[in-house]
Amino acid sequence: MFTYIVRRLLMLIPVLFGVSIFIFFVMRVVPGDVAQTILGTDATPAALAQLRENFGLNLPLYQQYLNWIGGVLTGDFGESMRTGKAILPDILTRFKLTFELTLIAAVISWIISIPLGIIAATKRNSKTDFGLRIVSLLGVSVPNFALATVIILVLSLYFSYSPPVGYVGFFENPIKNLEIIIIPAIVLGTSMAGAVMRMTRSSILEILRQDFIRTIRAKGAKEKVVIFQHALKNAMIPILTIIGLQIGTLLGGTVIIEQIFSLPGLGQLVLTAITQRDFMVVQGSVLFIAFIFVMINLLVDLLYSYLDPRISYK
Amino acid sequence: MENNAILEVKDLTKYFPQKSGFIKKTNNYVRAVDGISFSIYPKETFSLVGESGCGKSTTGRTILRLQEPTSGQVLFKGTDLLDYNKREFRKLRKDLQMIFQDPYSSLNPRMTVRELLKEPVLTHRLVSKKDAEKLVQDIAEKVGLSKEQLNRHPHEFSGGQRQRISIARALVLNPELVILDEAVSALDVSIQAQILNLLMDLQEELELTYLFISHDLNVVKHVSDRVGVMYLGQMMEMTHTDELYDNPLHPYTQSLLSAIPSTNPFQKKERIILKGDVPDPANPPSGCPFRLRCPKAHERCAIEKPAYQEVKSNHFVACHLYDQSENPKQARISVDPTSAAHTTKVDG
Amino acid sequence: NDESSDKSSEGNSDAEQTLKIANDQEPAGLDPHKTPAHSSVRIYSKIYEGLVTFDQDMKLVGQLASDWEQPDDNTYIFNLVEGVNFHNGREMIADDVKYSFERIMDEKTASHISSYFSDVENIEVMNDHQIKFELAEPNATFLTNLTNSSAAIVAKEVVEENEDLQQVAVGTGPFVFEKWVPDNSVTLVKNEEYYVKDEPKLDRVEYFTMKEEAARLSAIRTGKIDMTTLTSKSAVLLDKEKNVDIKDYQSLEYSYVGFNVEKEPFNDEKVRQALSLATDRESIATVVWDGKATTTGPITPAMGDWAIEVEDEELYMRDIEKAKKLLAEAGYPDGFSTTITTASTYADMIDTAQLLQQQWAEIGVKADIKQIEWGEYIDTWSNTSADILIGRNGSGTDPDRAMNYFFSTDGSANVWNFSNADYDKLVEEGKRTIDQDERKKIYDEAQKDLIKLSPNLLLVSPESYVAVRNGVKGYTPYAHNAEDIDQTYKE
Amino acid sequence: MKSFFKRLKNDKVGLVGCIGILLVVILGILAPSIAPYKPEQMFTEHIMEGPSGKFIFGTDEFGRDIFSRIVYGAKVSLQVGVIAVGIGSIGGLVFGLIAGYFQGVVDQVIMRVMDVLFAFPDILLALTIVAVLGPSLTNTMIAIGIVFMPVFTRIVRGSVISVKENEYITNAVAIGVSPFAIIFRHITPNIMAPFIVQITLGLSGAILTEAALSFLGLGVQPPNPSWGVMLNASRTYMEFAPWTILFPAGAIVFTIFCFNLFGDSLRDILDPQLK
Amino acid sequence: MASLLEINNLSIDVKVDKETYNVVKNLSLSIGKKQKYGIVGESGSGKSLTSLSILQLLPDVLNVSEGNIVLSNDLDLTAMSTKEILKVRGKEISMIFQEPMTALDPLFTVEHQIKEILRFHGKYSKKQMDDMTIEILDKVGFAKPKQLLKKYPHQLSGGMRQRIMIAMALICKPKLLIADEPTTALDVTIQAQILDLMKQLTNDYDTSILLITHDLGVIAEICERVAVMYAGTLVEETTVEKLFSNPQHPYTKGLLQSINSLGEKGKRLYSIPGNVPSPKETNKTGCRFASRCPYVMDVCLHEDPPLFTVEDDHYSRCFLHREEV
Ligand SMILES: Nc1ncnc2c1ncn2[C@@H]1O[C@H](COP(=O)(O)OP(=O)(O)OP(=O)(O)O)[C@@H](O)[C@H]1O
Ligand SMILES: Nc1ncnc2c1ncn2[C@@H]1O[C@H](COP(=O)(O)OP(=O)(O)OP(=O)(O)O)[C@@H](O)[C@H]1O
Ligand SMILES: [Mg+2]
Ligand SMILES: [Mg+2]
Repeated sequence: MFTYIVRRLLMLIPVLFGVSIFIFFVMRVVPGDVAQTILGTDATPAALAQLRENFGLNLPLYQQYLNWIGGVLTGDFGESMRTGKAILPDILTRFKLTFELTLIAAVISWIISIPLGIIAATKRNSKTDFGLRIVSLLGVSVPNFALATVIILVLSLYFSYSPPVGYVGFFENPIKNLEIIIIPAIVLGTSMAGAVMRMTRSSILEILRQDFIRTIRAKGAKEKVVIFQHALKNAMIPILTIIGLQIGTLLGGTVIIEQIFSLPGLGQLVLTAITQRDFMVVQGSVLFIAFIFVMINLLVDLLYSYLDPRISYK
Repeated sequence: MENNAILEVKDLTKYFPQKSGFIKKTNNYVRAVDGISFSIYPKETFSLVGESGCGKSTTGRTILRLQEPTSGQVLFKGTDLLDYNKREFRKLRKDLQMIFQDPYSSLNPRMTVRELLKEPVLTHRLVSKKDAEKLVQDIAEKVGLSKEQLNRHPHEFSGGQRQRISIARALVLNPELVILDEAVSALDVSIQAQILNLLMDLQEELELTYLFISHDLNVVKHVSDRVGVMYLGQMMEMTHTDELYDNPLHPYTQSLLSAIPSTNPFQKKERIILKGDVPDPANPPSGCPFRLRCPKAHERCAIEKPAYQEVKSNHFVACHLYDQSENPKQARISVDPTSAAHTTKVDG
Repeated sequence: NDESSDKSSEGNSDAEQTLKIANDQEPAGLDPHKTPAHSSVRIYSKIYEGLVTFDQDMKLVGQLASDWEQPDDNTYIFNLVEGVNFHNGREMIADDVKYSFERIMDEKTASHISSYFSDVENIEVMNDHQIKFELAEPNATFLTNLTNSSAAIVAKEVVEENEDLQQVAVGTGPFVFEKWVPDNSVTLVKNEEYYVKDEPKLDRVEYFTMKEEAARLSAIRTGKIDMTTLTSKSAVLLDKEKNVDIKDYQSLEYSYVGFNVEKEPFNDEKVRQALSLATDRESIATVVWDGKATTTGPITPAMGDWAIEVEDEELYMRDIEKAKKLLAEAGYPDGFSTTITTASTYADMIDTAQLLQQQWAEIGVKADIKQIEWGEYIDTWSNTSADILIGRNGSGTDPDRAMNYFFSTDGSANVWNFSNADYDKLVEEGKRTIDQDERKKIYDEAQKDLIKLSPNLLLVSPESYVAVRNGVKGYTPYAHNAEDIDQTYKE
Repeated sequence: MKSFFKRLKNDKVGLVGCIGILLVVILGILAPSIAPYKPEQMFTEHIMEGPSGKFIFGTDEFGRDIFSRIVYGAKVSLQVGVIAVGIGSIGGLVFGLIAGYFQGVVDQVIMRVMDVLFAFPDILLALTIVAVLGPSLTNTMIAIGIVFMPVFTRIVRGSVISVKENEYITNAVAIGVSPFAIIFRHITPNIMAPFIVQITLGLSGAILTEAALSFLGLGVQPPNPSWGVMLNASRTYMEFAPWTILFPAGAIVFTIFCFNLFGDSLRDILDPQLK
Repeated sequence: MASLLEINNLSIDVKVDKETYNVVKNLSLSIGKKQKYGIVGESGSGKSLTSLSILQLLPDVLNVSEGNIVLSNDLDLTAMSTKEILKVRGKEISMIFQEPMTALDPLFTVEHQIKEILRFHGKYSKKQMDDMTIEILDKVGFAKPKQLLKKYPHQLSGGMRQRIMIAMALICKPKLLIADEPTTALDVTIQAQILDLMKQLTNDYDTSILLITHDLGVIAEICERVAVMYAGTLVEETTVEKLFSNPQHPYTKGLLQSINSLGEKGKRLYSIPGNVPSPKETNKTGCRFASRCPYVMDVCLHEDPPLFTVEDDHYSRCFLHREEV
């Protein structure tokens, strides 16, 4: 197992290397010109050319790549072409927010979805089940931007409330920070919950008819124990997969929610950088996000084997 | 005789890494099969008996490379099975079949019996798709499954019925060698009789060879030509069936035979109830694996592992009691007269 | 600290005056010489100052220059205000002015406004508080160009220390840069040593980036912010709100349809005119801008006298028959098929495109709409790779920009392949004519010419809206300086 | 197959879902005859009017009939959903099965490639694909499909890993069944439950992603309607013209709901133990 | 002997494709205190289902359509609420299942699965639980129980799993132990050990045993009374001695003949001709064994045979006895 982890971590090297090459060339394939985007309509061709030169965009591609990756290897992700801000520190600060948002949203979604999924499974085809399925489907099929907008609207119109403006980090002012985070987290949480609930319901159903469940019942276990200890744990693998995916996606940034709630997260960074063709920022953040994904996936794989002793990695 | 064996197992071992903790570091190995050798000759039935957990199933699985062996050789008609590549071996599987111990988990819950039985036929292209149906119905009838049951799924059957499906699934291929892992243990006597008859008929008809893994010594006695007795991953005794039942040498075999339940409620017999349990195969005892439970154990058993040797013609045993090497110590040991075992004569 | 900021957020603290402004865009960077983005300008224009500026009536007044004289058409001598300090405490002197303009004109800087000062031949420091600019030719735009926020005076040592000014800002303006939380807020604090008496009134200004209109709307409603820009649609919603005032003003922007005039069929003037005739500008104003927009020529009405009346322009009066006739004359009696390209980022552009598609269909022009993402749009714009492009421009503060810059053959923003020798001559003359009345005549004519030539169809100029909480006083937006908060305070 | 329909007929819930889907499909196909107006037709005198006899779902900011736009939009949205999810799920199924079954190097390679794909901002991926293949709705759907692939792959692989541990897989190996057949005959049917759930989840995801990509000009081009685009465009009008958002949202929810009902009963029907 | 468990007129129905079949029909039997009661019968005859119905563990598609099951003369198990039956399960009555491979939760250690029962049915200190667990594992024949505790089911052999099951069933010293083929997966030495253990248990804790098996040897070994089932019906019921010495029902006779023919290599074994009837066939009236019965008569095809008392304490469901009685 230990060697497995080491090997997986070593796999990071080719993966990140692949990502770096991929993203580097993608940025060159997609049409668009960072200089023009920055300088707008007023710039002379000379100024544009100069700016491109300043960014090193006139160098041969391999050279550009080597310059960039060389920097990355020494921990220097470069600076944003547009704002001149150092990229890595910016990514890390934003990641803190994104991470917090993800975590809270995930917890909210689990609190909602896993119990509901279980209830739906145990009351299969009853009215309760049906009702819960509708609710979960609403969660899945109502786009979260619509939900977010409705919440903002209702809160401001009927409760004269809107979340505080101006982001503060958790360690600066935890209360204000939570006040800022909580509504977007709820929105994200509910939309995640739908998927987790459905997955929970279906895999619990699958487990509940296994033979060993009967053994546990025969031992005199309360339904609670049967469900929460045994069925849930056994059903956890597909649930975990979906949770891992959701968390992975969220950690990559949630553009729309961040935008609606004016949160300085990773998603905003990447989106702006893409539309502005801020090559360096896009490259840096994609590399970073890829790193996070690989780590999340590793974690999920390790959790698989932690949950299921039959799964072991060599 | 050696060279015309259909299956020759040489020094087969299978160790399972044993893991502990969250990091699951391999800290030890379960010696499920620990260097056993035997041969099976065409058209014979060779039985493996032994305590639960002694490695019978693992032996069977390793022979078929359902688990890769740790070391050793498995020669099928003179060629080492381990030399085949995966594709070739898949073809060969038609001739090497196995019936699994557990009929509950070994059938795909989402296939109907018909699909389950058709699958091997079509996989090995025995007959055309059209003719497959007939073949399936034939075999189903032979194992006692009715036609309408073919459309059912495994969970709708009782344990015995499922076992019959498993048997049909293996036999439909007309294999040369069949490994039957507790194939009839789950069956009631009447069906068991029916299946055993079927197995014997098929053996005759198709010249099958069986490796019969069982702990039902009555059945073993009935079907086998030769029997090997395993204990803790090792072969303890091996000989012809009659010889074994009439003249068991190894104390373990003796206790096994004494434990056969009789079907006559009026005649309760004395038996050797062994103390203790099969030792942990991850930490086998020193010397003889059986010594901790052996009524006849002595000092030497703890120090030295008994050699597996032919003490009589075609009668192999691994016990210091029958050591024929010129170790003078051994001579002093004879059958313990206080032992509850009856009818054990030791001839030298 | 927390307490005081919380209080001020409710707007009832006498101790500290904090104005919270929400904007829809994140600043791109703070270097005035390098960043034209409006989202940046509104911030750095509070930190930096230039030599001259406009007053509310669009009259030139001094800022860092107390006054100036013009010994001849090509020479300007500025006297600098004395006792002005940069935010780092050093006094601002003529050397800084020279340095700043040299930086702008230095190719290496790649400044977007370097072309504004291409006529400048020499800058000479007379003494610490006097500086002379010598131009190669007379240039009527010189002074107005100086009012551009990007023509800011920066401190050399700050540039040298930080390589550029994107992340730092040390100017002479009323507010001092405090911090920038990316994608969230920029905070400025009062320049205690500001040389203009009693200004600014506010202690702090916080700019929040709130891209989502709904979020800005909700924040202004609940008073979490004091001021924000809004679209006309949201502005209507706030009419009922007691605590919020809506301030509107005619913007300097206008929407347009640009043609690649080298490509068939748009190389034919008649086709372009036909399309102009088929265009219902009123309806665009109504549908896209809720009626809060006026039809415009190349110079928007917000530029006051410079703009001509366009209502009576022949090509602005919708006439399907005439349009068809023109098309037929151009050889397209049955119309033609084409593609309208527009940026997906801006709803108004897409809406405009959809309306035009319907309107033009009436003369047989079948247009597909192709919306593209912003980065690609900019690329398409600069490479003229679309046949028809829909967009929005700012007409600047001097008519030269609107006329010369976008449409003369060498105009650096003329991406339309448009070239007309007479027109070129006219706008060049306009640039070189110092006399204002003379100049107006020239531009009147040029505008009429341009409308006739129709390299672009100029559509409408929308109004802009600022929503302001009641307690905010001393704030009036006007087109060329919509965010002037020097006099603003909170009750 | 016959018993499949028979069982579907018995499963009321699934039947409702199935009928709902058919309804939407028919709506999409027969749009020209069902919709009272052309989707791009503007009634400039009727801008932003609420539901009425003339416009049963009201009108949008151009005075276009929302009902007609929803009817026409059905086709685009369904297309996007089905094609994108089709690509994503089939790709994911194949790669997930291979990765989960063979494990080892193959698994590592496939999963790491998926990690790379997954780590890629979907917008960027879509932009790239459109840049390479040219802009069109189909290419956008391909892009969405590729974006979805890693998700399906992970889910499938996760289930395969646990299904693989079953004795019946060993049994099939012993029979000599080829890995290919084991994967398709034994493993695939046993991982259908999470897979079908993910498909139904993916459908709504795809319809909404199309809207997000339209935002970048990568989806359906105006004035053609799709539900996602309608929803997105009307977001700002929520307060004073709620019908502009309510009906497209309703259409999406309805469709997804029907797909889900159908998916659930499909899963149950495929499960012999629930007969 | 006072009866501990009484099954009265039990019928179990299964619904397949909207049709209802009777898989157990009008089964009655009574198990006395400290009694060791055996059920033998053809595979698929409903033995397991009968045992499952005692603790309300039948799968959803199956349900008790008739009859009741009474514990200690006053507790109607079939009528109990879910909450009430929980107290019976594992404590009063415990169960060993037929399928050792899938009957254990694959994700929990042996230790957890055993101790769990203790937690369900009482308050024990950690130490007590440890001791009890070790003790019971020792009793079911594990030499080094400590090492077993941390193992997962997949690491154990079939027999080992079965013994874990037995240990779980015995740890609470139940009044009745239902053992569904408890030793099928075990080798004879362990089987002997287990059977020994069961006997010991009935002595030590007054536990009754309901043993389901097809191994008549096992029945002969430990049971006092025995019921023979065929295709969902009870065909013969009596003491073990009488059954073996004087089998009455043609099916029982066939069974006994089958075992007695075991032994000689190569010799064909006796097996009852024909096959177990399919549910469809059993749904008709008439004796369910009729299709395979060597003594079949007309009446057997048209009428359900009642249970005849053949001699004292010996019952058989066959029309052959009608004339005799
Ligand atoms: N996959 C595995 N991982 C670790 N240990 C295993 C594995 N499979 C079997 N073992 C161990 O190997 C030993 C032999 O097991 P095997 O199943 O071969 O026994 P057996 O002789 O067939 O027993 P039984 O008669 O109970 O089926 C046991 O100790 C078991 O715990
Ligand atoms: N879930 C089910 N659905 C339909 N029929 C079932 C189901 N479970 C069992 N049956 C049927 O009920 C009958 C009795 O099954 P049961 O498991 O009680 O047999 P058994 O006597 O225990 O047999 P064995 O000795 O083989 O275990 C069988 O014919 C079987 O096919
Ligand atoms: Mg085994
Ligand atoms: Mg059974």
